Amino acid sequence: MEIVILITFGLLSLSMILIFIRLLMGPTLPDRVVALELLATVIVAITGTYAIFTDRSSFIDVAIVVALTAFLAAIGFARFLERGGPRDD
Amino acid sequence: MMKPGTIILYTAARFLVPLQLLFSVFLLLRGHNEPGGGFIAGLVAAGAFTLYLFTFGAAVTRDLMRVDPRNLIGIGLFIGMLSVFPAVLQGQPFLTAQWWPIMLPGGTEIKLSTPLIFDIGVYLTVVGATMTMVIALTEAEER
Amino acid sequence: MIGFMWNLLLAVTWVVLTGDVGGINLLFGLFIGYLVLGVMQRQIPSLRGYTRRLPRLIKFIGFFVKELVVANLTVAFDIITPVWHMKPGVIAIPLEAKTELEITMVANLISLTPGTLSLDVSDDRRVLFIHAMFLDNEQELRDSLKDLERRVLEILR
Amino acid sequence: MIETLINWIIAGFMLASGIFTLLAAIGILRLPDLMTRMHASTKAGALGVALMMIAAMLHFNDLVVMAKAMAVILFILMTAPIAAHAIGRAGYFVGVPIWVNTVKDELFNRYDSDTHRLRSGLETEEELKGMRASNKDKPRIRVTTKK
Amino acid sequence: MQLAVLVIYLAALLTPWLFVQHQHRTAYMMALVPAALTIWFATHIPLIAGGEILIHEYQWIPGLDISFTMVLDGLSLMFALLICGIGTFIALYAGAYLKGNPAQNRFLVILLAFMGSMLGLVLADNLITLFVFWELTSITSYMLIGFNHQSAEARKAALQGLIVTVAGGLALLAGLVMLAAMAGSYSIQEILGTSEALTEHPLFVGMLICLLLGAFTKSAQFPFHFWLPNAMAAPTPVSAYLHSATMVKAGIYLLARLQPELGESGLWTILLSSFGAMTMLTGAFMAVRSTDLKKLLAYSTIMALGTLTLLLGIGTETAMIAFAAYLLAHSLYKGALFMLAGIVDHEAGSRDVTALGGLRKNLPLTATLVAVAALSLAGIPPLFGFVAKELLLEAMLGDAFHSFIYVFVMVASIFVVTVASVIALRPFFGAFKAPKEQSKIHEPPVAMLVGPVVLVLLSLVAGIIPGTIGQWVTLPASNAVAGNVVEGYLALWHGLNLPLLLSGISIALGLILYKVWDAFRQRLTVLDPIINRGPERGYFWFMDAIVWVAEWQTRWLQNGSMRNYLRTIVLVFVGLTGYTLLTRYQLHWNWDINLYFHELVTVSILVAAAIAACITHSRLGSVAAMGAVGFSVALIFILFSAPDLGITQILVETLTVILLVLVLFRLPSFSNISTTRERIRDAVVALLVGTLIMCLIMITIDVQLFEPISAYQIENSYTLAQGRNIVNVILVDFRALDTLGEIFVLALAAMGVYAMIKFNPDTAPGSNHYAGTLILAEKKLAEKDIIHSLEEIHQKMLEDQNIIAAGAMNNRNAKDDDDDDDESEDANTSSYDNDRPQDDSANSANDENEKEGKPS
Amino acid sequence: MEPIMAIAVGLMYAAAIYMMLRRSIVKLVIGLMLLSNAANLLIFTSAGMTRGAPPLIPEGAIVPDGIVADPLPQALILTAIVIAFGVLAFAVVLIHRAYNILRTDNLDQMKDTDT
Amino acid sequence: MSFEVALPILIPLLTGALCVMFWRYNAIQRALSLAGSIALLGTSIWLMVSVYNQGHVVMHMGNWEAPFGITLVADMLSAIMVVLTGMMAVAIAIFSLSSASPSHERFGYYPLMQLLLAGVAGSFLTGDIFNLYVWFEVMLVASFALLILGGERAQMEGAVKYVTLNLLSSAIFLSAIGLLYGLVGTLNMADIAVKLGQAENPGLVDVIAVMFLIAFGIKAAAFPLFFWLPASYHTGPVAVSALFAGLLTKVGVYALFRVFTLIFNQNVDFTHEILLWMAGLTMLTGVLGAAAQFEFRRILSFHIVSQIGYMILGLALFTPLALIGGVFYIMHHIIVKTNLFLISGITHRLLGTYDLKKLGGIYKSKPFLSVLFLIPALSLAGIPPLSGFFAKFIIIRAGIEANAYVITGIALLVGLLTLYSMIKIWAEVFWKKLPKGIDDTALTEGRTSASTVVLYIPVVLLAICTLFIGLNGQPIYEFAEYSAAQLLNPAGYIEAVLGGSQ
Ligand code: NA
Ligand code: NA
Repeated sequence: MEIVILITFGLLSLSMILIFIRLLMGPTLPDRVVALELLATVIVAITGTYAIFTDRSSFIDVAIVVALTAFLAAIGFARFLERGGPRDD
Repeated sequence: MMKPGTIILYTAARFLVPLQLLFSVFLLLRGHNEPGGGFIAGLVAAGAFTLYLFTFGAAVTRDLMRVDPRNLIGIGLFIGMLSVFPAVLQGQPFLTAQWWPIMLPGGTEIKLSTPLIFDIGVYLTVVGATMTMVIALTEAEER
Repeated sequence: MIGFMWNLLLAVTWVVLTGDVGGINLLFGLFIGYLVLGVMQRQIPSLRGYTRRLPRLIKFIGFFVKELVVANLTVAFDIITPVWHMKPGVIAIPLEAKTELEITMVANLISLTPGTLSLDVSDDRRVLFIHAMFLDNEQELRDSLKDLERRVLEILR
Repeated sequence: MIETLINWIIAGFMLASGIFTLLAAIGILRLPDLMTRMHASTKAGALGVALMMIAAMLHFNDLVVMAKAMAVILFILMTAPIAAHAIGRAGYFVGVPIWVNTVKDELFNRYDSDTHRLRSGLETEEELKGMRASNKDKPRIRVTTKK
Repeated sequence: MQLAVLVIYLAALLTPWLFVQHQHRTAYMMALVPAALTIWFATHIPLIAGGEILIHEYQWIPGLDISFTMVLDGLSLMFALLICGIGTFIALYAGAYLKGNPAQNRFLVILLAFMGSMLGLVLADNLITLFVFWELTSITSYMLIGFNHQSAEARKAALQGLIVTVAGGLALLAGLVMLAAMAGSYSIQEILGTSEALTEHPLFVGMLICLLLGAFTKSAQFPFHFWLPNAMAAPTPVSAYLHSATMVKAGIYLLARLQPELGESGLWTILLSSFGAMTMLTGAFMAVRSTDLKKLLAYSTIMALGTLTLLLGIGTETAMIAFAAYLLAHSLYKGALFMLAGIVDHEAGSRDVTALGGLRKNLPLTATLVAVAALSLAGIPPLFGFVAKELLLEAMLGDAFHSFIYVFVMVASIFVVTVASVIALRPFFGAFKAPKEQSKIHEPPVAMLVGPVVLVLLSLVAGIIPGTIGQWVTLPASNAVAGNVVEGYLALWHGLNLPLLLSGISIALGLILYKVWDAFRQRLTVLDPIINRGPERGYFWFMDAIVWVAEWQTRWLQNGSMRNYLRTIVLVFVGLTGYTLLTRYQLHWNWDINLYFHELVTVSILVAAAIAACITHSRLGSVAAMGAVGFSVALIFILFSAPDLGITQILVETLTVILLVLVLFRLPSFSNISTTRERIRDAVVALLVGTLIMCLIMITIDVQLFEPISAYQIENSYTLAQGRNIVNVILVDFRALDTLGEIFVLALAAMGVYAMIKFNPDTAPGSNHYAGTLILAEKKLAEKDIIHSLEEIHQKMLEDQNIIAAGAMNNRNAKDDDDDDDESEDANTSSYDNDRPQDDSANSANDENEKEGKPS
Repeated sequence: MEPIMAIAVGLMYAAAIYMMLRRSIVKLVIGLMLLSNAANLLIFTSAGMTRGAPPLIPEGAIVPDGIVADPLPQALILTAIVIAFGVLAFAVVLIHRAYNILRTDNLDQMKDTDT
Repeated sequence: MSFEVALPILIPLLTGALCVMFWRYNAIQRALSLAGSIALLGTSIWLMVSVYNQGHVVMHMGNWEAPFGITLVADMLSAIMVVLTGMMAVAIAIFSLSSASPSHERFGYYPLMQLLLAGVAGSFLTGDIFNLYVWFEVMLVASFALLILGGERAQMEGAVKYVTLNLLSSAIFLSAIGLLYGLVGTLNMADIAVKLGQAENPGLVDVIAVMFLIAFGIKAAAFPLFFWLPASYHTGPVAVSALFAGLLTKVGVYALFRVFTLIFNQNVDFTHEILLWMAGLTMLTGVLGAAAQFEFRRILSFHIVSQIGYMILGLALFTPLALIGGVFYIMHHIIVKTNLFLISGITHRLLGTYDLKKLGGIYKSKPFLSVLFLIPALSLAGIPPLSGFFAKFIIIRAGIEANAYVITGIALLVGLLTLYSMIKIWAEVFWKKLPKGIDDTALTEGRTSASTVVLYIPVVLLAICTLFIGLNGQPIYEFAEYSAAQLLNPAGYIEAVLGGSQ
């Protein structure tokens, strides 16, 4: 079981790295925002894995909050774009 | 406010905001025992109102909140302060937690306590403070 | 909605009556309430069709999960293969959904289905613009989306 | 026995979750433009989380945890498309470049970048007239997409 | 005696009220106070002359050994009599002199305050109390010199006097503290009473120099004499009182007071003699080349002060007798002369002797008085000045060293005779010469004449009966200065001896010099360049240096560049902490690394995101990277058992990003203007901080000295605080006070933000002015420094991406005007100028210019 | 883990200081944000890091089972996060206002009150 | 139960909270602010009396015994500081009745002021190092908000620097707390003192001591960390400047006194040597900075820096007399400096500027104001018999008795330069003729308006305090002596806080 968990962690970590590369690369602001959004999603997944790993269900609570609120940043950025803020990407 | 016509966001906000608010109250009430508490709950609620703000604009959000967020700050701080003093009646130092178990009909016991009052104060202050800032900024921009 | 409220009310009554506040008991109360409502629904107009929606919902979830997995695999295949097979584009889908809730549900579910992404709804709410990854066979895609919409509306109406 | 089986199932869900998430990550890195990247992120990401939460449900085998995990799934499924919608829309309208091999753009000719209105194409003449009247000469930049 | 001082201060406080009703007559009423005190002190003469010492004890701050005890002995009595006696006449004089001047009441207040301070100074037994009064005389003197405060010249002179005397005063304070530390007491009586030999003490030299600096500056000894002539900017009563009779003698008083204790030391003798002689000579020389009556008198005062110091330096019993006599003589004739000079000035309209002449017809009494006083100044019998001068010359005839100085004394004596002749003869004899018409010049009111008359008479009487005066007044003072009963007496006639001969020679030579005075002065102009380079230049150099250093320091340190401030502080932090770490701690740590891949990835992303936030050229890219930083931090919290922290971090991060996005809407994009060198320099500074912090953490994780107190909280969280989330229990119960403060922080921040956004000085005009906010003039930036408007930046960006064709903006601008309120539709344009919030209207004018100036 | 964190936190401090030394006020604020994050992590690290043992008392128990992470630094960091949030929100709006009023984002042009 | 130790914090907090609640009603806020300030002064005096009788007054907040919860402790130093806070609160509250404009009031002037006081009082009374951080932040954010109130250009520029450099200080402070906790696992200062006393790594303790030194040095505006102060203090509303000038930097000084007498007293020859250098350079650079200025409040601001040097010098010399001097200096300086700023406010009211070159003629028209200026100004310059002289005298005496001649010499020189600055103000603002073209209607009009009279009340009261300390220094000296004795004997503090539990 532990090995599976570690593999999962590995996969998720790899995902984080790739997402992060996109975050850095851009090239446009929406690209970065999408990457950030996905990063939050991966964190939810990692939190879930971690809850299983440590057998502590309280970490699921963290996942709930992330799932419920992390997208706000994306909405904020979208709003910024739509209001026509200067994009220097 | 978003561009008019984004009914997807409108509807989503109308659904999500009550959900988030409900969840924030949940986080508030059980914070003493599980992850959560007044601050986290307050931020979640503030997030909810911010979503509403982004979707419908400042005026509508003010209407939704009913209380001016600046008043909310004052009320929150005041409630927070209220939890400081009851201990004095017992001759204990300030901030000593007071617990008042209340028996509900049916045998359930609800514990009202100064830490809970304090947490509620924290909650309201956080909501008030965050929304004061965000709404003010948005209004400055909307004008 | 009213149906669900009734169901919940019955469940809570059940909980109070039995005096056991556990989660299992609540679920059981919901179940019993559901059964009771199944009996009562013919008599009360506002409850009509309530119990029928549950099987539909379950069926829909099954359908949706299948779609989700299958389509995901399609996208996944394209992502991991070096050459792009996709033919992306933005298409307009006429909407049958009328209310805000319906439109939003449809749009969101379309977004969740791989290969399609709701971009916007026209100002008069008659057309949904979606970005699709695979426009090889446009008509087939339109049909499947209409099918999805139909299923959603079935649950909601 | 059953426990082992459940453990295998959990393991399967977890691995699947990891793989789907990784796919989303590869997708977001590899795919050529914003729209297609959002395809990858929204679905695969949501699916990854959902699978993981199912694994957690099975693992903890506890009603409260199940409810929480369900809530996570629900929230992710609700918020992901909304965020995608908002970003996608905004990205499209501010003219984020679109992949050269895009075959079709039905939105482009429906979108009046002068009036900033999105027509369905099904309006009657009267409606169109009314629209124009209400929005005459709004100054806007015409955004042309780079192909 | 405390009461005596207090009464004067009370009188000063009452003056403004009395003045409302009695105007200049208040001065006459006030003169009664010192007059009464003079009488009161005079009643003590027999007692003191009998060798008694009167001590009135009074506590002040016993913890600091400061007492208000006052002592009356021969020295202080003589001073007290002078202060109160001359003070009486000065008050009368001032009443008439400043009649009609609306500021007369203020003058009287300060004058009386000065009088009280001076009296306190000479009576105080405690070193610190003495110093208190010492400084008070400096301050009151400042106020008096600057009485004509609207003249820049007066202000400058006042400042000079103040700076010099206070600077000396501070040295004096140090000296007094050292003296007290050495002698073990702050009481002068006790210090004088101890048998301890202070000269052996290692601090002795330092102390002595400090004390002398104080005394020399106050008493205008060379090279600090320059302030005194400038102080003549003060009204004449002030010059007469402070700068001849009393205040300048404070330094002399102090030296005399300490003479019994310190006079033994060879250093004392050498320093006092040489500086005294130098001062004497300088004063005499400068006097002889002056033409202004008050300057003449001022320089001759310097000469007298030098003489007194010289006498103290000589330190023999004869010198002590001479000291007291000379001091009394000088006070009497100099006070009179100053008042008379004031009369001349007041009546004839000038103080320049070369501009005056033949006044004796209009001012016969004045002329007579001046003549008599000048005789005393010149040391001509039978005036008291002669007695004092004889004693002085006699005292000089001690040893070889003093014989050398004798030459100085002779030169000074000759010059003084010349000066006295100039004062007595020039304005009054010869052809009439004055700025005013002859008919308008007449004798002054009685009040102004009372003082000179009495003082001149006293000079005369004392000269005639020097023995009596000596017995009752000066010899007790000499006893006090010597510290024992001196053998000697005062007499007009000491027989034919060397002093008398020398006296005669000096008078003769002085008169000859008077004959050729004008030519002599002409010759002396050759020396002007040297004189101009005198010590006063040092003062100006010092003052300029302060301002120069101050400005240099401000340019260098407080130069307005926040980045410099930051860099300095950071470097100090690194330097000091790093130095401590390296020198006082043996660095050692173990690289016991135990971690999972996902943890490593998380940390790496954290660091990479932080670095990316730094190096990205895009603002929003930076913000997005900050988002990644926040999420990584949250993940670290989650992975290391802090779910509450994880949640909070994510929420806060989200809201922060939202705030940033809301705000960045308005801010310009990054411009890349740092040079590579700057960047490298800053990077090095930053890395130093990073390394330091890393070392610090490495050390603390390796060293855990004690069990954390949280063990108690973990144990009792549920049992005592009824909560299972220990972190929350700590927040709302164990450490609720922290949380209470924290919500107030949040509330305060929100209030601040609200005020910043909504409060706008333009919508509430005048409100800031009312509140006293510093309002700078609107700043005009150089054209090249103006950050171009956001729309330009935006357009440029769009152009770079070939999204819009260049020039599209112009069309837009043309149509901008009839934009209605539906701004929110603005999706892909930034019509910045139009939908800017109202509170920016402060700058709208600016923008208009900017827009107009832009080619379209 | 802690040594790696030490390096990471050190680098974050470096990044923060570097950003604060830039001319742009936006970068300044970003530097401040990095700094507050870094300080929180410093507390977290130097108090010792524990895996998988959140300081929660399970239902039914009166003390946590086994060793749990030190809750006190967590409470401190939570407080610090909130305070930093307030302060940084203020700072963010401050630079916004400062820019609006001064028309520059360049720190080197804000020297009027000093000279 | 010793409520008096918590009330000076809770009263302004409550007043502040109520003011926020009634933010729409200026009159209520005004009344609340005045009442709260008077109550603060009252309780602080109560506290002082208790401390005088009991030595230390302690309250374990939340009834958690000493190292586990947060303990509030008052020794004489704290009590003195709190009383001064109360005095300043009343003075500023009265001054504000006339000086605060309705728009400032509407935007939180009073609650910000009250919460600033709460932060200050909290810093003085807490016995917990992290709680000290929290109160610092309360104070800091309140001061941020007060500083920008008005939204002028100068305020924004000043605030950017003030905020940034203070946040840097907070970050260093917080880092030091984190490291300290990692080292000893406790936050209660008495407990820290006990445990560091047993620590085997004195070098490490020094490192952390230096970090605290720098963090507090920034707050206290010591050399070379003071830049934020002269850049910002003169930009805000004048009553705010006055309060800042009196109290804020003293909190940093207080923290230095507290930490370097209670906690870091093992390696005095190292830590206090650094303090000594810091003190000397602070005095010198501050006073030289002022010499170059021609703006009323900026001169005063630079002098704050310079005088901070004297206070730190008292700590650095670390003899009983020196500590007495430091405490005495703090007492004197708070009163005097606040008063000078208030007077600058009155002159601003009269002539509408702070620029010395544009001011003038006040001595002629307003002799009473001139006297009111001279009292604190000369006191600041250390002219006897005003409070500043005794403060300076004690320090100089301590310096000489400790054979620290160079630093004493600097202290004396700085005294001279301080006088120079004060005289510069006097000559330019009061003596000089009013320059042409300056509107002098407010200056020359015969009767003083009621609102201006209100401005005079606190100035007169503070001047009386200055005179009182000068003319009757013994009781004040005894307070300082009492507190110095306590500071030099940390065992008493530790015993009072930890009781039998150590
Ligand atoms: Na908290
Ligand atoms: Na440790």
